[in-house]
Amino acid sequence: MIPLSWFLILSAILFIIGLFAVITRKNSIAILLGIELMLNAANINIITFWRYLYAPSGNLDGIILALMVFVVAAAETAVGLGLILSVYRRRKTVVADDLDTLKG
Amino acid sequence: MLHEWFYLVIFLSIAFLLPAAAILIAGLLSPRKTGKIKTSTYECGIETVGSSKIQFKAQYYLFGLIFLIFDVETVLLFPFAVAYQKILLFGVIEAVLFVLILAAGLAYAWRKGALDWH
Amino acid sequence: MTLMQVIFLANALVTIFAALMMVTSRKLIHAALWLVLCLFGVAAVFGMLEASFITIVQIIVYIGAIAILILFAVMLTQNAVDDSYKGNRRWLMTGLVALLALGGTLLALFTWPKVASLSTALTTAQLDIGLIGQALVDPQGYVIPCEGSSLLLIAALIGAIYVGMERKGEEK
Amino acid sequence: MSFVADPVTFIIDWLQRVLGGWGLSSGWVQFILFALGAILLTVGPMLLTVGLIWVERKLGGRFQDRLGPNRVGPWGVFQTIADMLKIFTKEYITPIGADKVLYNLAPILAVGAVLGVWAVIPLSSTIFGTNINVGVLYIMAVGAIGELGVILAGLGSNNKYALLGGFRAVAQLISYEVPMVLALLVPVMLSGSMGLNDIAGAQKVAYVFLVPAAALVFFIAAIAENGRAPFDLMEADSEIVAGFNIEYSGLKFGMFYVADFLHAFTSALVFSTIFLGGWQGPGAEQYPILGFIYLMIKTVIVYVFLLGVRFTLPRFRIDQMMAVNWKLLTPLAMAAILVTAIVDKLTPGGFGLVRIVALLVSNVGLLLITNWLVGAYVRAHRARRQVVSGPRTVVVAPPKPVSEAQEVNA
Repeated sequence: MIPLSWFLILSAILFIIGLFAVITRKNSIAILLGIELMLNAANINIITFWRYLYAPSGNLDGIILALMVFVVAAAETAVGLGLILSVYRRRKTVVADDLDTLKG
Repeated sequence: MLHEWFYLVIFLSIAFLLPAAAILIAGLLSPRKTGKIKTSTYECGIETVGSSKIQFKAQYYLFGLIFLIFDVETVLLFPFAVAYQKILLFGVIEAVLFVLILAAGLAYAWRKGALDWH
Repeated sequence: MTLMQVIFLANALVTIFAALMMVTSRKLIHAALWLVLCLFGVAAVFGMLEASFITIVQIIVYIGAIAILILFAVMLTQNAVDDSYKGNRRWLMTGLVALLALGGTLLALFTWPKVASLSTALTTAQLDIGLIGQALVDPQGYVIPCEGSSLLLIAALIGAIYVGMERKGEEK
Repeated sequence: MSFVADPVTFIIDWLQRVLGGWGLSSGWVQFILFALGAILLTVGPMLLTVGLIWVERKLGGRFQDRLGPNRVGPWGVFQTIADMLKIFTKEYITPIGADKVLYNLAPILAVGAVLGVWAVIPLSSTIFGTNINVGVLYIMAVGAIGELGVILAGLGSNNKYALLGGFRAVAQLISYEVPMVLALLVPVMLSGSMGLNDIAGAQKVAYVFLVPAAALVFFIAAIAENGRAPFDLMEADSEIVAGFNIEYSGLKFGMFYVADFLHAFTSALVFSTIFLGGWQGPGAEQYPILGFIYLMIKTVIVYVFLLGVRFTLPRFRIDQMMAVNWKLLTPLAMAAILVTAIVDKLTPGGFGLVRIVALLVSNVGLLLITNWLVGAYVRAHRARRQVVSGPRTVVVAPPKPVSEAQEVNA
């Protein structure tokens, strides 16, 4: 069977790629894509630990936590895209750097 | 448990390869005489007007959003539906509360006019 | 190197390649579609972990709803300038930080004793979705997160509609 | 099990013995059997579609008082085969600037998604693709992949109308997926499992008679999900030329065509599996081949009814279609869940008369209330519009001298 560490390495790599996307991309929708990737990596970790350590004893914490991650990701994408669209409607730009009116 | 999913992997790969193979075979059988006029984008025979990028109205986003929220809600309701026979009336009331809260969300969207297609 | 491990490695390679392409692709539509491929890979990982409900939920929620919403948003804002990561001068420095973070995580990973444990087979009784349903509704179980998530969903719905709808007085 | 009663399981056991005899390891035998079953369950529907296209065109003719195809072969039976051969040799015209990957991936996803549904349908009590315990959700997931195919077609073909048509089609598809998924909750509640085998097996009394409200919502949503009849905005000629498949030619266009027709039959199959009891019928347990025949009879009935709806009803405007979905079907589906959940919990278990009557009465009552509410809403809506466009009394002003007339025009 597949040892536990392989899943953790995969989720670590995916998380880092998501982090890389969030930092380097200028377009705010691309930043949202990076956040989605990071959430997915976290989800892999949750389900891996549930399956290897808690599933045989019938404990369901991991599955419920993964479902909550889905709910939070859906809500976050919905509101995030709503904000991006309303900013685009008023400022005609989606680039994150242009939104610096609060800067002193 | 795994061999059922293994069957699905085989099934889906064949289900996607079948049309791909058909298209490839048709590609070999069909002639290939491309021309400048022939491959120009089709717009009822007249020249294309303006760039292919057009401005969409915000309602596409609104419908996608409401679909997303109700999709997540339904997915959370499915485990409850599976366990329905073994749950007492108290559990059913909780699920009814879950559905009613989101019905209130739909009522808000209806009231705000987010459900109309302008 | 059993069959499962070969499948896992192949799937992991596809997922990581899709994630990398997502970060580096110039057009935003391609980035979104590479994300969809990456989500399929993650769904396959869940399948290998025998969490069948989470696999299906991942495909329905992420690929069926979130990816389509992202594609809608990309189309709504496509007249804005297409950005590229190369122009961004922070590119090299963040790359280094990312690699350092990755190295740190992997190092911490291998010094942890429980990591090398292998999985035990699950009985079909344990895989029944009804258990999740009962847990979600059972007061001793997870009723708070379940009802809480419905409140979170309605808050997100109302907030996003309020923000997303065009005001009457706005210029088109 | 004798050959007559259950041919497929007989063949499977025979094959297992033969392949085992050749000294293959059990893993390989399993793999070969899976591959064989999968090939049968994909090539079969593709060939079935050839017959479906002919049936649909012939029945369409009958419904609209004309003959339908009758030139090629007796009653035009080989018409579809002639069409197939023609379309196989048509040239692929790829528009300039089209995104090669997306453009070519779209038809494959569209057909693959429809074929994917056949993996979980229980054809009889012993013959089925696979019995995963999330069958109903799997059908929804495969539907989502189909929508992705539509979006790729719109995005890939670099054509303004394809883009607009693609996104309108997807807006319709995702809107109608909400009531469809909500309506599917009800049979899962009654049967206590998401696997289609268990749902079909648990229906001693077909769920159509227990929960007609959910069945109606699912049927309407399935028609709309398929882009047919009153909801066919996708390739409505009057709306946007040909919707998202404008730029496609040759077999790629043929694939969208195949996906469309196969999706109609598959929706009928899913409806009869979930709501009409699938292979249930007198003697279906002893002779599984009988179960297969029952399933096909029920599916053909639902399919003909689906075609009847297609060839008689006029097309919805897009805002009416969205209004029907969000303001009628989704609330009705939610109400159906609530009513069934509460009524089923209050009545004693099993298929006793009390439970059946209670569920039936509550659902029919729900449908009547909805009918009344829709009537009230339409009357109120029409009354409001009546005031605006009522006959205005035109006051004929006496002929004014010229100076005053200019002032009026200023």
